[in-house]
Parts: sequence; C-alpha cells; structure tokens
Amino acid sequence: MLLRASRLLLPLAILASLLGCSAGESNVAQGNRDGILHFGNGSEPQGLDPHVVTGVPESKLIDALFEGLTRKNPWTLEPEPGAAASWEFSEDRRVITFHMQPEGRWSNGEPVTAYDFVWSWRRALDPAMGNLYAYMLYPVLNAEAYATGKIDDPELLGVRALDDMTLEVTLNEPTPYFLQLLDHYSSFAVPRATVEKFGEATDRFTRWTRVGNIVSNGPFQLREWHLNRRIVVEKNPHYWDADAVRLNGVVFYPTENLVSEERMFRVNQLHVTNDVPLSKFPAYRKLDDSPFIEAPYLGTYFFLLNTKRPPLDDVRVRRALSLAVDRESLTRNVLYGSNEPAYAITPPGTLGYQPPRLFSFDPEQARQLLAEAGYPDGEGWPGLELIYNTSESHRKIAVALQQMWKDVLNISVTLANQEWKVYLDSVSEMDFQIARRGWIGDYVDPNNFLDLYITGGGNNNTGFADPVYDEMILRQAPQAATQEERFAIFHEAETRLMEQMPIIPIYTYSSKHLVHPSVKGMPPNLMDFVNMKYIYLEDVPLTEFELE
Amino acid sequence: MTTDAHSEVLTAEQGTSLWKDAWRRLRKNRLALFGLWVLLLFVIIALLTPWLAPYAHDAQNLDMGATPPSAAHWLGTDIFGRDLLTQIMYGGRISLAVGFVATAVALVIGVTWGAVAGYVGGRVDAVMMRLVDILYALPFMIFIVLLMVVFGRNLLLLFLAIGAVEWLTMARIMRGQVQSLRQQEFVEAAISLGLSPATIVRRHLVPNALGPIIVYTTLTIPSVMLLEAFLSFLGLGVQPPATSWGLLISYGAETMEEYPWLLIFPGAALTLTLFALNFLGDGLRDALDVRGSGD
Amino acid sequence: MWRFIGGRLLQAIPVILAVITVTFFLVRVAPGGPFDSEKAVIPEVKAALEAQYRLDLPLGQQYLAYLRDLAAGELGPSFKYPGRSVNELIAAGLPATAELGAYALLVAVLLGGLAGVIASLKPNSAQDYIPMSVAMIGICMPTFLLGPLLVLVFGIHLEWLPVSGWGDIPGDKLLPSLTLGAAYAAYIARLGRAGMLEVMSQDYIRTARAKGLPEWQVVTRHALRGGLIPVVAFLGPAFAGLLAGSFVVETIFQIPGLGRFYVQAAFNRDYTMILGTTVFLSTLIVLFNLLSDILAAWLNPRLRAQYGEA
Amino acid sequence: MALLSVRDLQVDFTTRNGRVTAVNRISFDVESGKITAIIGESGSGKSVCCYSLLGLLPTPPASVEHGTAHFEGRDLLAMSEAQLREIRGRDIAMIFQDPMTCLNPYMTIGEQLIEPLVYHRKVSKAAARERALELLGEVGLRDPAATIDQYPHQFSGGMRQRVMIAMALINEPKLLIADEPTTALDVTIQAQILALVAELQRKRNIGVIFISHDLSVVADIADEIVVMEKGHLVERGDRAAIFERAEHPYTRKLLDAIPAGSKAPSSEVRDDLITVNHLCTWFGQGRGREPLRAVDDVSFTIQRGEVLGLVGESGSGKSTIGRSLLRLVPVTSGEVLFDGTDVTALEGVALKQMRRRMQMIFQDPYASLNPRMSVYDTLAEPLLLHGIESRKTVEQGVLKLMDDVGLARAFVRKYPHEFSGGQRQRIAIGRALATRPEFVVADEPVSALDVTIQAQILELMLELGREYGLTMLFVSHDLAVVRHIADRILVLFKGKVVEQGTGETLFERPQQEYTRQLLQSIPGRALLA
Repeated sequence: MLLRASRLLLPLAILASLLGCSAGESNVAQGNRDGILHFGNGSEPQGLDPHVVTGVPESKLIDALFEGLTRKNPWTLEPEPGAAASWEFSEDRRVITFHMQPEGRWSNGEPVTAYDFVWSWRRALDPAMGNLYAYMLYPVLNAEAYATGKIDDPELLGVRALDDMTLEVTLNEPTPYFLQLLDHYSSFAVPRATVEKFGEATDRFTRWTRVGNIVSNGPFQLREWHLNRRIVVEKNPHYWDADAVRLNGVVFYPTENLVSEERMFRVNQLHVTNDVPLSKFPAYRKLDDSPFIEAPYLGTYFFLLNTKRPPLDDVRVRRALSLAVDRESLTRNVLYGSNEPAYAITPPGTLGYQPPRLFSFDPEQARQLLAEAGYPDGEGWPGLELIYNTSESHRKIAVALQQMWKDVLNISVTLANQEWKVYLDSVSEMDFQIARRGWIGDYVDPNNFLDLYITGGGNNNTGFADPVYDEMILRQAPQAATQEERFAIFHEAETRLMEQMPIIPIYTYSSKHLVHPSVKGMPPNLMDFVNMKYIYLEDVPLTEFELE
Repeated sequence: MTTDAHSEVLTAEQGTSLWKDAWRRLRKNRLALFGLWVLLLFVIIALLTPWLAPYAHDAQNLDMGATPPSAAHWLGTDIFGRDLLTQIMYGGRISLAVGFVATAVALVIGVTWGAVAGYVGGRVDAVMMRLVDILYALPFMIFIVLLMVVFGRNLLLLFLAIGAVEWLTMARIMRGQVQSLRQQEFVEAAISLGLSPATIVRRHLVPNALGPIIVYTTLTIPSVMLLEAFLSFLGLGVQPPATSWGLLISYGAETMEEYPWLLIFPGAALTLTLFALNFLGDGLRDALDVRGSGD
Repeated sequence: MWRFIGGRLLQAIPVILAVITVTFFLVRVAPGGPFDSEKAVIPEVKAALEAQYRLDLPLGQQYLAYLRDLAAGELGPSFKYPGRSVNELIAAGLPATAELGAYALLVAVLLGGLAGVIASLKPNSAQDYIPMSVAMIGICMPTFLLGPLLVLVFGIHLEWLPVSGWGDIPGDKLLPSLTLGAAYAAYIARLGRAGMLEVMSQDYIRTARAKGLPEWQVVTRHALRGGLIPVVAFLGPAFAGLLAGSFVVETIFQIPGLGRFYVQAAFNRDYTMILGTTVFLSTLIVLFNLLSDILAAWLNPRLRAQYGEA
Repeated sequence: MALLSVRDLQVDFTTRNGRVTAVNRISFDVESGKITAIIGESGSGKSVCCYSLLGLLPTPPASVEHGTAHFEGRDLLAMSEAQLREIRGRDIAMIFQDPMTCLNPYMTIGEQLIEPLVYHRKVSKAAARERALELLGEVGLRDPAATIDQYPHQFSGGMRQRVMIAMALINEPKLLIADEPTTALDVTIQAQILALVAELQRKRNIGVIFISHDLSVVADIADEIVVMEKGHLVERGDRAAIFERAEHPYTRKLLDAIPAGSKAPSSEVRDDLITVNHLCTWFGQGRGREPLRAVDDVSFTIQRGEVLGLVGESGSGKSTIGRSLLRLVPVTSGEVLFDGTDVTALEGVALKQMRRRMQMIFQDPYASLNPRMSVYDTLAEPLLLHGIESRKTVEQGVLKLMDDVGLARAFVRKYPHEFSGGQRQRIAIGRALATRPEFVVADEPVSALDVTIQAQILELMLELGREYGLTMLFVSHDLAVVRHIADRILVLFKGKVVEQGTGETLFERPQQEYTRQLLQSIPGRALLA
C-alpha cells in the first residue's frame, strides 16, 4: 500500500521540490541562532487569565508570563524569590510577611505592589469568578468561607498589604507546604488597571489577556497568539531579574497529536516535546546522546474500587485483585520500563516521605484471599466491569490487567472505555465497579495525596470511610510539631489505607520529553516544572535523529 | 441490430427468477467468483475461528511483546505478546459481522426511505428529504455519545448506530434512481395493470435501481468497518480483549515505524476484503443488469 | 433562477432550525457537563459558572435566549475558551479549514477527474484497472493512516516536505491537501468514470466523430461536460464534508482549523461551540448543495431552462 | 466514374456466440447528384455497411474482413484513422436517425454547427458563424440569428433534424449519408425533411446514401435502390425497376408491408362502451403561468367492439387523451364514462377493478417493459394480481398468452433485451390482454417498428381485437396506419378534435385544411394511388 501510494504521489512531490518547496532552515537551527525556544505544549491553552484557566499547557504559558510571590527552583524544587524578594514567618507559623521585589515591575513598567496581590487574591476567591482552583488558597484565613459565599466581606480575608512593599498573609493553621502553593497560578497577581479597563474584575469573558492588551510580571511578555497554531512570547525588559533571562523568546505549539509532535521533533522543528509516544521509547533510548529525558513525576496511576458494591465491598476481594497484579512485568513490558511500580498512593520521595510497602505480586496469597471471600479459583465469581477513559495507554494497562486477573484468579473482568466526560460522570457518580484513575500532585507533600480519601472527600469516589483515618489526616497531622512526626502520622494513615485497599496503585507517573541537545538549564524534576527563566540554548551542531 | 440474430441463436433455458438468473450470470464472471470465494472463505474462517485459531485470543505473554513473524507466530505478535493471526481471525468475526449487518440495516432503511420519497414525490418527498438533511447536519459525536449512554454498550447498538448514519446517502441515491425510473413507461404499465404502489416499488423500481446501490454498498462495507474502529475508540462497540480489523489497523498505524507487521497484516485483510467485495459488487451489478450481458 | 434559489433558501430555514433545536437539547441531555473536570469541582464555584453561562435558567428559557442571540448573529461565549466568543473562534478557524478544503477539493477534482476520465476511455483494460484500484484503496484508506504514512515518506525519509504546519513553511499545505483530498479523489474517479462511460455511448459522440474531430477533441469538447455532471453534483456535499471532516488532518498536521474546534467542542461539552459550529456547518452544507445544483444547472442547459421557469 | 464505389464489402462481428457476418460481400455505387437508397429491416446490415466506410464502427467487435470502397479514387477501407478523419465531416458527412440524441445537449447549436468548418477548413469562428447562419436559413429554420445560440432541447424534433442537416452540409461535402433521418419524426415533419433533403441534393449536386427500412419513404426521392436482407444484397435497381418490377420475394414483402386501404366499416350498431364528455387535461407549469391545455374540451364516444383512431401530430394531445381515459394522468375536468361508470371518480378497490377492464399498449417497446422481468414474470404478474389464474395454472395461462400473441413458447424465460422490437411489442400486447380487458388504448404501438414488423403487429391487433372482442382507441400520427385499422377516425389539433369520420370519408373528402395536410404527408402516396 505504501509503495503504491508513493508511486502515485511521487510526481507531485517532485513538482513541489522543484518549485522550491523544500523544508528550508529548521526551527531548531534558527532558534539556536536567535535564542528562541520552540516548545511543544500539548494543546491550545484555554486562555491566559491565571484565575480562569486550569490545566498543564496553560500553566507552562502562565509561568512564563507571570510570577507568583515565590518561584520554584527547577533543580531543588525549593521556593526561591519571585515577586516577593523575601519573607518571614511568625512564631506560630500562621502569619507570613512578604517583602516585595524592589524592582518588581509589570511589563508596562508599573511597579508590582502588595496591593496588587491583595486585589488579585480577592478576585481569585470571589465566588462570581468561578475559579476552579480557588481551593489552592484555602489555607488562607477565611478564604474558604469567602469563596463559598459564607462571608461577603473581603476585608476578613487573611491577606492584607501593610504598604506598597509589604504583604501580610494569615493562615488558618500552620501549613508547611503553603509557600509551594504560591507558584501556582491561582495565587498569581493580575494587573488590576488592565483587567478593569476591559471589564468587571470578575468577568471571565474580557479581552484583557489578548495580544496588545495583556500586562504581565513574569520573565516574558506575550507577542503573538494564533489560535491552534502558536503562541509567541518574548523577553520582558521590565522583569526584575531580566539580566538572568537568557532566552529571547519562546514559541509554544499546541501539539495535540503525539505522533506528529515526535515527527516535528525528529525533523528539528521543536526543541522540546510535551510527551513521547510509548512505542518510540526503545528507539530513542538506543540513540547516543539520547534526547529522551524521563524522570519520576509527582503522580500515581491507580484504579478506584467501588467499596459500596459487591463483591468489592469485601476487603479480601480488593486485596486479591491488587495482589494478582504483576506490576513489574506491566511496567517493564507495557510501559517500556519508564515507570516505577507503585504499592501505595503517595509517590516515593515526596520531600523525603517514603510510603509504606505492604505487599508485592503474590499469586498464591491472592488466590487464597479470593477463596476466603467465597470464590475459590474464581468459582461463583459474579463478574466485574472496569472503566477507563479513551486513551491508548489506559487501554493497554487495562488489557494487561484483565489477563493477569484471569490467569492468576481465574476471574473475568470486562473492560469498557468511556469518552472523557462520560467517564468523569461515572466516576463522580460512583457509577462503576473499577475505574482507572490518576492523581497528579498540586504541591510536593504527602497530604496532597492522602487527603483524597477522607470520608466524603470530593475526590474520594470509592465510598471509603474510616473515622480513624480522617482523624489522622485532618487533625493529627496538621498539628504535628515536626516534619518527622507529621510524616510518621502520614505513614500510619497510608498503611491503614493500603490495608483496606479502596484503590489499586499501579505505577508512579514519569515525565517524558524529547529535548534537543542544544537546550540547557531545563533539568527534569518531580513536578515536571519548567522555569523558562533558566533555560538557554547552546549552538550545538544539528543532529539527524535516525531511528531504527 | 444484433438482437434478432441473438434471439434466434439462443435456446430456451429454464430459470425461475431474476436472482437465479443473476446467479447463473455471476458464475460466468471469474473475478466476481474470486471475490465471492474470498468472502466465503473469510466468513467460514470467522465462523470456525474458535476451533481454527492457533492460540487463545486473549492469551498474553507480556515478555514476548511485539515480535516479528516467526515459525511460532506466523504473523508475529502484538505488544501484549498475543498471536497476531489469532487476533486478525477474531477481529474478522467482528468486522465482517459489523460490516455486513450494519450495511444491511442501512440498505433496508435507505432503500425503503429513498424509494418511497422518490415514488410518492411532492410534499411527502420534500418532508422526507428534509429529515435526511437534518440528520446529515447533526453533530455525529454527540449523537453517538448519547446513544451509548442511553442504551448502554452492546454490539447491536453499534450496528444500529452505524446503520443510522449510513442510510442517509443510500436514501439519496435510491431516491434519484426511483425519480428517473418512475418516468418510464413500464411503470405506467404497472399502474395501469392495477398494481399497488408498494408492489410497484418492490417489483419494478427497486430491482432496476439496484446497480448503483450495489456499488455504493460495496464501498460502504469497508468504510463501516473503519467507522466501527472509531466508535469502539469512543467507547461504543467492541471492548478489549475483543478486537476488530479497524481497531487492529488503528493500533497498527500508531506503531507503523516500529512494528510494521501490526499494520500490514490487518490492513491486508481489510484490503483483500475490499477488493473481493468490489469484484463481487461489480459482478453482481452486471449480473443483475440483464441487458449488459447480451453483447 | 432567482426564484429557484430563493425557494431553496426558504426551504433551508426549517431544516437549520430543526438542526439547532435537536442539537440544543441533545447536547444538554448528553452526560457530563462543560465544567466537569478530573478534580472535584466545588459546588459553589460550579453554581457561579453555570450562572455566568445562563445554565441556571429553565431549559426553555435558555433555548429562547439562544435563539434571540442567534437572530442577532451572536453564537455566544465559548465554555472551553473563556474570553472568546464562538463567532471569534469560527472566524479564527475558518480560513485555514476553507483553504484546506479548497485545496483538497482541487486535488480531488484534478486527480480524481483525470483518473476517472483516463479509466473510462479504455474500459476493462489496464488503463482502467490501475487507476480504479488505486481509487478503491483511496476510498478505504483512512486519513489517520494515510496522513502519517505520507509524512513518513515525504517528510521524514525523503525530507522533501514539512511534517506539519500551515502557511509557515512553503510546501506545508501539500501533504494535508493530498491526505484530505485522497478519499474524495477516489470517489470522483469512480463517479467520473461512470459518467464518462455513459456519455461516451451517447449518439452525439458518434455525431462528433462523424465530423472528423480527433478523439481528444471528442472527449474534451463533447464528452467531458456531460460526463462530469455527476461529479459536479457531488462537489457541494463533498466540500461540506471536507470542511466538517478535516479534523483528523488538522490534528495530524497541526493546522489551526475549524475541524479541531468542532470535534473538541463535542468532547469538551462546549455547548455554545457545538451549537455554533453545527449551525455554521449545516448552513454551509445547505449553501454548498445549492451551489452545486446551480453549477450543475449551469452545465446542463435543460436543467437551466427548468429552473429558469420554476 | 462513380463518386463512391463499394466492392465486395464484408464486415464481421465477434460476439460471445461466435462470429457473425453482418455485411456479406456487398457491392454498389453511388453517383454524384443522385440519391441511392439502401433499404432493409433492422439487422439487415445497412447501417453497418455505411458506418464501416467511415471507420465509425467500434473495432473490436467489428472488423472489415474484405472489400474496397473507392471514394474519388481512394480506398476508404485502406486509409489510416487520421486520413479518414480528414474525410469525415469534410467530404463525407452524415445525419442520423434520432435528432433528439444526436446533438450534444450541452452545446449551443451554433457551437456544434461551426465545429466541422473551423476544424477542417480553419475558418475563423466569426466567419464560420456567418456561414452557419446562412445555412440555417437555407434548411428552413426561422430566425437563425435568434436561435443559433440556443440549445438543442429548445427545438422540436423536426427543427433539430434541420440543424443536423445544416451541420452535415456546412463543409459542402460530396457525399451525404443519411441514416434513417425521418424515422423518429411525425409524418408531416417527415415529408418536410424528405423534401428538404431532395432539394438540397439537387441544388448542390451531391451524392446521397439514404438508409431506410421503409420503401414508401424513398418512393418519391430515390434514384437508385439497394435492398438488403440479413447482410446480403438481394436486389438493386433504379426506382422504377424496384417499384414496378421487383423480383426478389423480400422486396415484394417490403412493398406489401406499406399500409394501404381502409378497414371495411362495420354496419353493426352497438351500444357505447366509452363516453367522454368535455374532457380537459391541463398541466400546471408552476405558479403564475398559464397551464398547458394538452386536452381542451374533448367529447366523443366509442362503441363496444369498435376501433377508434386518434390522429394528430406530436403535441396535439392524443396520447394525453389515452392516458386520461386510463387515469394515468389526473383529469382537470369533464367525465369519462366506462360502461356507465365515471372513471374519473373511482378510487381504491373500485379503481383497481376498473383497471382490469381497461389496458394500454405503449409506443416504445423498449421502455414499456421492465428490463429486469422475464416474459414469464411480465405476463404472470397481471394474471396473478387479478386472480385470473392461480399459482398452479399460471404457467399454462402465460403460455396461452404467448401463443395468442405469436411468441414461441421457448422464449418464456427470456428478458426483454433479448427480443427484437416487434417481439417486444407482442409481449406488451400479451401483458395488456392478460387481464381480459374490454377496452385497450394503443398509443402509437407500431411507430417505433420497421414497416414489415408494423404490418405484422397491425394484423395481430386486428385479429386479437376480433378474438377478444376488444374495443380499442388507436393513437397514431400516421393516417395511413390508422386508416388501415380504425373503424372511425378523430383528427386532433392542439388539444381539440377538428374532424371525425370513417377512413373512407376522411381520405376522400377531408373537410379541414389540417386533415388535408396530414393526408399529403403520407409518404409514397403516388405509389399507393
């Protein structure tokens, strides 16, 4: 088929090349010369208003354009000065005082002040705004009450400006990870004058983020925005640390199609890809000086078990299912070894926290548990359905699991893929028996994973309810005196969780990118966080990526 | 000018109906017969797959993932280490069933609808065809998702969903045919004999409009097989470990550089079916066109 | 003629209205809402969002409000892209899609027409079988396969053409047009062949030959016009189909077109966007069907007279 | 020396059933300034013979096996395609049978007319157009300047044939081949076209080959006549020799087939089976336009057992009357009483029962039979529908019908396309008679047939009419045919009856100018007289 198609098209292509329609200088070559990074960004961003949008592609763009009070260091993930030059904690660690960057400027030259943050946080929490990420600011005093309309007075919020350069934030209780939240875009400041020029403060539909209108305080400023084509940002001369910014600009491409993105990279049209097709891993790994960069990612891939429905209401069945999964084989063969098997909900190594490991692949014990539950060798098994949202890799994992359960336990599990929104509906309504699920951390702390399973939690979705667990997560851990003590509580709680097995953890996520050798200053990290400020391009000779 | 000569040369042959006669003609068309045999072979293989298949269809061996063709696995294995030949055989069951049944659904609805609209004409025709226009313009994706949710997931629904989409074009073709046929005198003759409209449509119009319908049908079957893959992808239709040629091809397309055999063999199965169908369809059209075979 | 066009446009109004109505209620019945996301949404936030999009009103009122806006030419704000109106998104996506569709149609007509005519001149010979076999494969080769395959050959291995983009690099429009046009080229080849075979057996072709015209003039001057009428009748629906069906090609080649919006809107439950694109596309379908009828009439004097009278 | 001299021409066809010799060693000459007529039935090879001279036969299946054809000293059969192309349309031009299909419907007649001139003589388009206008006037087209840019469908059949003739003559050819140029036309038009051909031929002194199945057509114009039967030349000679001293039995058969004489009027007085009162059938032409009054206030009666002839040109409304009687077209006003029942008011079962009693035979035996139904199915359908035969006895019923209409029983499983036109018309008659009707409308049942077949079918209809006791409405444009079969004749003009009477009275004492015109158009009148 290939042969015939190419024969048919050959004359046309020859014509095209005669007309001088050859590919010309590649983006990478041009970019390396001019200091422009060509960045595969996954999909077209919803928008650029930090208080409106959600999602990863948006975060990459907003991180380049805006800056929160702090900014993560991409190597250490420690908060370092952003819009705030320094900060100090009160005795009880409930009050933080931020000192603004003296040279902090918006891209129109206006100074960035503490008042900007007060105004912006009020906007972010305003119920009328409909900010899906408002809860990121909930540790702030009265934030939740304000956001859910229980109080109307923004003055009661635990954020106020002492003067232009000083911002005081009061928390509900000491929150060790609070500084981490400050580089999430829902806590960013937006330019009040610009926003109000184009409409109401809480109007989601204004044009203030368009090219020519938008004013931002990050290392870059918006230059071009062609829907579904590219977004171009250029260096912001008013940025307080502009001297440290080495890129002259970044071009973001909405690369929806994995295969196309990889091909763009292969012909040097992209410096960095957003993702890598699974099947390309081996070929790229084999290359010398491989551009294939993989790193653990703060997220866990797992399956939700509906503990309200038989036979999954029996903990022995849940454990049998989990023990029958050969995670080693799965990650090695289906995922081409780019992920670590997971045996608990929390990814290993979140700020030094190590999750408990209670079990491993154990067919014998799995069979025994199932027999105890009343289904010896699968006899009398009522059947189960596993749902997953439409995706190639979800399908692969589900298919592999289905067969493992059949081989080990001799039980049948049927698979059903669902279109994304249907799947979301099924999960939130708990209209499933087993459902594929993943959780990506918003900040580096075990709490972000463990508080999912408190009784009635919005993201619980398993019917799991354990008052002891709730007590540990909601009461004991926040009041722990030290991080060690806190982690110990978490460890105990997670042990309880995994004993009752409302979820079957499968593997820890990893971030995968193809990164051109010329790109420097972009270390892989647990949050897959890209700090464009530190990236620079080295003019290395262009390579042809000859894949086998 | 040769008709006289022919009618004298030909001797009387016994047959009973257009269809028997068509079959007699078809038997003389070697390409069409080839098509028919290939299709029959595929159908027989599909029916006997549980006994013929070299491996169990869901037997995985993750450590043997994606191996090229070998003595043990003639067509290689997929990424789960499942035998590709087995997969193609089982996939054929689904694809052939979907292709034939869904197309049959479309055929029945489309031909009836188009014939009635074309024959009755006037306001009835206008309303019926506007309805077709409306269905054409509805967002297909939403429609499918809704079907899936309202009726759940099963193969029968898949047939209906595909049939419900494909009948539109069929109806348009049929209507055009009927409109031109009903001008002909033999239809007037049928009316003056006192035949009911339904009988006229069934006996006089439909058989004469079959040519383009058959050709369109042979084109519809393979595209239905691919549409099935798309729907299965959305969640309507077959679910793993069951598979179909369309699904195998779309999976194969993603790894065409690494594991070309995963694309080539299912693609070959579909292409072979397509050609067989086409030969058979052209042959059938010629066989039913009693005029064409005269000279 | 004007009367005929006017009548057809008038007929289109109830069709489009019905499409709007069915779609409006269909999307709201479909499971999953525009604000569902993987992480649980706070009820108060959801309520605020629904109020902003009028989703808190009774369904009937929502519908009437939508129709009122529509009458004013307003398709409403997009759910997925806050701050952008559906009008703006369609306007942004249309140029690329229309251009792609036009090129694809050009490819389809040129390649398909040529193949069909060539095949028809010597029926049942190699000159017939080869282009027709290619056409058959073309009909069945899904774009999701053909596109990557072409890119692999011409973009990656031969490095003649860019692998993606639209109007960025010279030549980047060739492969997408080819990919999208292939299936239609195949259909046109079949239609053209059948039409030409029909015409070539007509008496007036014999007349033309009796005049002593060379065969190529017989074909081009006398046969082509009649033989390609079925093709022309197909062009309208084909162009509408190209516009609505360009999603896969747009995704493969990273083309900033309407097709991506159309399909993603369905996945995102972007109600206004689904409705907007559907209204827009169904209007286009009606218009292009009309256009191809007019074109067919222009080519066929007998029909021209009929419409002229009616 | 003759303009064209054909010697020993043999043309074979390769068919699935082997080789068939369509033209078998034929020789004849065509002189400048003379009309040579080639006469024969369908399938006699007369057209094949002429087409082979110009290389217009598709090869294969046809092949010229033998012979020479010298045109101005050069052998046409030995020429290359390119050389032949030089001659076609320039030195030898053709006109064909059906002017409806022989003109390109997608081009204006002007474009088509100038084509040979521009191509062969390299004349400029403007000059060619001038010449075309001139010629169109010459062939009798009114207002050429206004009509030259019109399309063929805007012309009547006769006018199109005039255009065809102009197109053939535009290059001043030396030889004109006219292949049944009047067969598809009404008699009145036929007479005009024949006169035109004869006149132009005399004026330009060109040679003409005139192909026809009907000896009477060429009776007035042919100089030489060649008679062909099944590929063989059976007789040739000048006009007088053929018409007065024909020797070959086949030629005699052709002469005998020319319809002549009136049916003896029946003296029996019978009751009226059909009474038509003030029948109007109008066709709407869209809003705001005058309806087309196809049938305009027509009244007449038909007695039981009578054959009523209905004569008129195309468009006179004669077919519409037949269809109105059978409710095949909606009647605008008036009543049609059949045995006392108003047919126009019937619905449902009553209509179905009435249809059994009234049947129709159509003009075009190619279109009036369902191509996908065998003779058996076609005849069995009405028998079963009206319960005339049961499933068990239907086969006998079908065979009986075939016997009645003179079809061999062996053909029972064959399809329409396997039959000749005459045989098809027999099937159609069989179908109409299957319901044992009392009344039959025959709409030009023989006008698409060769004269010899025409005679047979007319005989058959007369015979069956007697046997079945049929009442018949016989519609035709040809007075000679109607006179032969009808007891009484109505002459129709523009939707109105202008004259009626027996064949004798109309022929002897026509009252109306229009009737006289019709009479004068009958070809070969001299011959009949």
